[in-house]
Amino acid sequence: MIAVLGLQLSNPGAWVFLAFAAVTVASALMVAVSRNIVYSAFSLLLTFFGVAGLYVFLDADFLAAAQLLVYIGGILVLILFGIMLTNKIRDIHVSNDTTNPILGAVVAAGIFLVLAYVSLRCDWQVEDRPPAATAHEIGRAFMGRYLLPFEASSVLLLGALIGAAYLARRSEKKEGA
Amino acid sequence: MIASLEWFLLIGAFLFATGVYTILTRKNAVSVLMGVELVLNAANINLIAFSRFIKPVSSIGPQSVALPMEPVAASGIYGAPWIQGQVFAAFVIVLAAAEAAVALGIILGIYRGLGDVNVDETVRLKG
Amino acid sequence: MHLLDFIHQLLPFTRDWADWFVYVLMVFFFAFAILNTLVAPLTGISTYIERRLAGRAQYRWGPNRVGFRSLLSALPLTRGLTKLADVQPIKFIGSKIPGGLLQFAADGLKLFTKEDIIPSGADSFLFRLAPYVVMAGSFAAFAVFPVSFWCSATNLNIGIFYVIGISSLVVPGVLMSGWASANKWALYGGMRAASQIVSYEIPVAISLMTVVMLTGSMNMNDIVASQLSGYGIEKAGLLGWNVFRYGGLLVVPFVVYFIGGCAEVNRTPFDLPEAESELVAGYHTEYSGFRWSFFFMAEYANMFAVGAIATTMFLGGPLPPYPAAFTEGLPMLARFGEGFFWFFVKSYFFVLVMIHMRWTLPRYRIDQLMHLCWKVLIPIALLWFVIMCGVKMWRMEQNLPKHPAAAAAGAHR
Amino acid sequence: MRYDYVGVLVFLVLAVGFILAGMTAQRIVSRLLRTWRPSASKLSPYECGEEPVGGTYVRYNIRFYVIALIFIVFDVEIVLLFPWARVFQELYPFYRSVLFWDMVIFIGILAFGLAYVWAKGDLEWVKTFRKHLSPAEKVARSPQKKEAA
Repeated sequence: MIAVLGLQLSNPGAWVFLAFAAVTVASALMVAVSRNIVYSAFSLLLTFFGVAGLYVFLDADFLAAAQLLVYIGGILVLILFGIMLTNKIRDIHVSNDTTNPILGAVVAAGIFLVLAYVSLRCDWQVEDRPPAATAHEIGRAFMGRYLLPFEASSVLLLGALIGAAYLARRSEKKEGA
Repeated sequence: MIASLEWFLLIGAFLFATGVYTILTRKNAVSVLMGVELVLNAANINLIAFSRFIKPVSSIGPQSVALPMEPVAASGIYGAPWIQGQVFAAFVIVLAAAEAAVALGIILGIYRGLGDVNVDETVRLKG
Repeated sequence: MHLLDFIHQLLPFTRDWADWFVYVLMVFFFAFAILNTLVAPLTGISTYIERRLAGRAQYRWGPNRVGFRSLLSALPLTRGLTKLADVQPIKFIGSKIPGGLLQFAADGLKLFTKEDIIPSGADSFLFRLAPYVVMAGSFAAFAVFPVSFWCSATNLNIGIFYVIGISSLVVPGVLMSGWASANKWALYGGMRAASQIVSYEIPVAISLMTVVMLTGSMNMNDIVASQLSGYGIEKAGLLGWNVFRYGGLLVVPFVVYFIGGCAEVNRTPFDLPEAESELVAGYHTEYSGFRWSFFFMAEYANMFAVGAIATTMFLGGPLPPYPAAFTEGLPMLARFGEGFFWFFVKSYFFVLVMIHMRWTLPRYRIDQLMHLCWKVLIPIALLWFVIMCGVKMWRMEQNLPKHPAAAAAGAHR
Repeated sequence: MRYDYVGVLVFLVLAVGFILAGMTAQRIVSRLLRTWRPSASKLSPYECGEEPVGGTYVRYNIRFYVIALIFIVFDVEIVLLFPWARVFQELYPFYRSVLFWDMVIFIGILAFGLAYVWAKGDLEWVKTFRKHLSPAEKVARSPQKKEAA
């Protein structure tokens, strides 16, 4: 049995996992380096989708669907709207300039290496657990210990709603309808 | 389990690094926001992976407070201990949405004020 | 019943194979069957029905009479054979084919053989990619529909939430096609479609959440099972369906859901993204031939999906209107067929309603559209959610024993 | 449970494979049956036969954006309320009406937000500014000023 870092390649699920991991990693890289901002945004779609797939591998099915709903159906659409609203007509094709790519790459690589070193060298106390349904456990946690954060998040959302609406209204006024 | 914890941590670390790279190098404010989303996703992967793999040290229910329905607390109405990471990830999603809404509102304001969304040139606070 | 058990019962020799292999194979067949018996032919049947209805509604009789000759003339190769259609025996056979039926075949042939144009200004990669995203988003929702009694391709715990989540893939797909087309109307149509779909997602999700709250489960099979009984009757038939339970209070979320669902699939009266008088054909203006037909298929699949969700959540899914006890003795395959029949009939009823609506109602203006969503449907859906929570609370209060410790011992599963 | 998601994967693969197979078959069959003569006018953007005027990526109405900003807040609200809806029946014997009021407070706070944007006119598609403008701003936005700008 071939096993790479605990990944049993005789198991067909492992290949599906590798495919999702590859999609996530490749599209995240594309977000970072693409010269076209719209390509960056649509790569972000693949990243979010791949991450949702990884959540399923982690038995977090509710959060996987939430990821699709909020990130792809909400944040990504908002980002796309933002791109199409704020970019000038002439530079839509090559519009994603970078500054100091080498310095940035060095910093990013350093961060990655440190994190990778820590995660590979640390002796994690891993527990083997059978997969279980998560949605009602999340609900119980919301109503139990996390009741205050649950209610506070509605206040946060209210703030975000009022703030975003205010900012948009201000700039709309400036534009002159 | 198909993949071990290290796999998810490595993917998370990679997403985090690409996110940081995007934030550091991009000029366009919307691109910077995309980098932030990558970082938040990396954090979420880590939270959920730890929640899935690591043995929880403390139970989720209040142990010190005696509630009138104490026998019930043991039966799991507070949610299983291993769910904590996922609950945190859910709050991260909430936070990400709120952050994206406000950030894009601000970007729109910058665009209206300066006619551009280049973060290098946004040096004035007054639009 | 899990699909795997069903397969083992149906084909006993598969019991010895590795379970995952059987499972993948069978789900593959199941999905293939759904794709080929529901999505693709439904598009054809719906086109046929829609054309006939449209012809009647508009006194435009052409599509009702098209026959053999036009089919032959659809292809360059067979065009020379059109003279053959006038030869007496062939003409006789041709005239026996019901009117308009061959229009559908001619349409299919035309789409299949049409020149595939990608405009020179278009972003060719995203232009090709967009149909995949849209199709994946609308087709993957079919995975959890209970097409018969306790039989769906996969039995997900988060069933309905998964449907809401995966169908949001459609939105970036639509934006992608609009942007990649490099056409003003396509881009504008994509924008309109995206903002319309996301806006109407909220009332739809809230009204579906009402049902989840009443049932206490997101699993679509559980939701169907909960509709077996109602008003204290086991196997109540029609009375157990969610719209008829709770004194008919759920009619309001049902109507909100259906209006929102119509808006989400961009059908008239909510077809602003493809309003032909304003925006040529919306986000798929530049698509032609077979590539265009995938958008078309996705639209009809979405229409059926809206009907299927309405059926499952509010109208008992595959449950028949008569008490289920009537047919319990039947062999398993007959039971499967019965469930599928009721599921299909109820779901397709909604598709027919949507087709009729298209030829009955005028189009909304975009400000009216947003007004309807944000100022009418969302407040009603939220209010009704709270009301139904109150109703549920009142009913649970009546069924509870008075002592909390006893409640804990009795109610916990 | 992971087993169940194999079905989802199959559906996704099949949806993609269906288009791939369809496009391949179409390419092969139609190569035999039809001509393929792209020309400049065929490949130009479709604008009902007119010559395209201006660039494609025109600025569109900002209202789309505002609607999306408001939408995302309610989207998250749905994600948070679904687990609540899932456990309402299960937990009711333990928490009683507290559970109900938790939800009412949560929805109430967001309903206040909806009422706020409604009152401020952010949900209007065609917006009239007259209500919320100060006299000085009204002068600034008078037609003469607009033309000068």
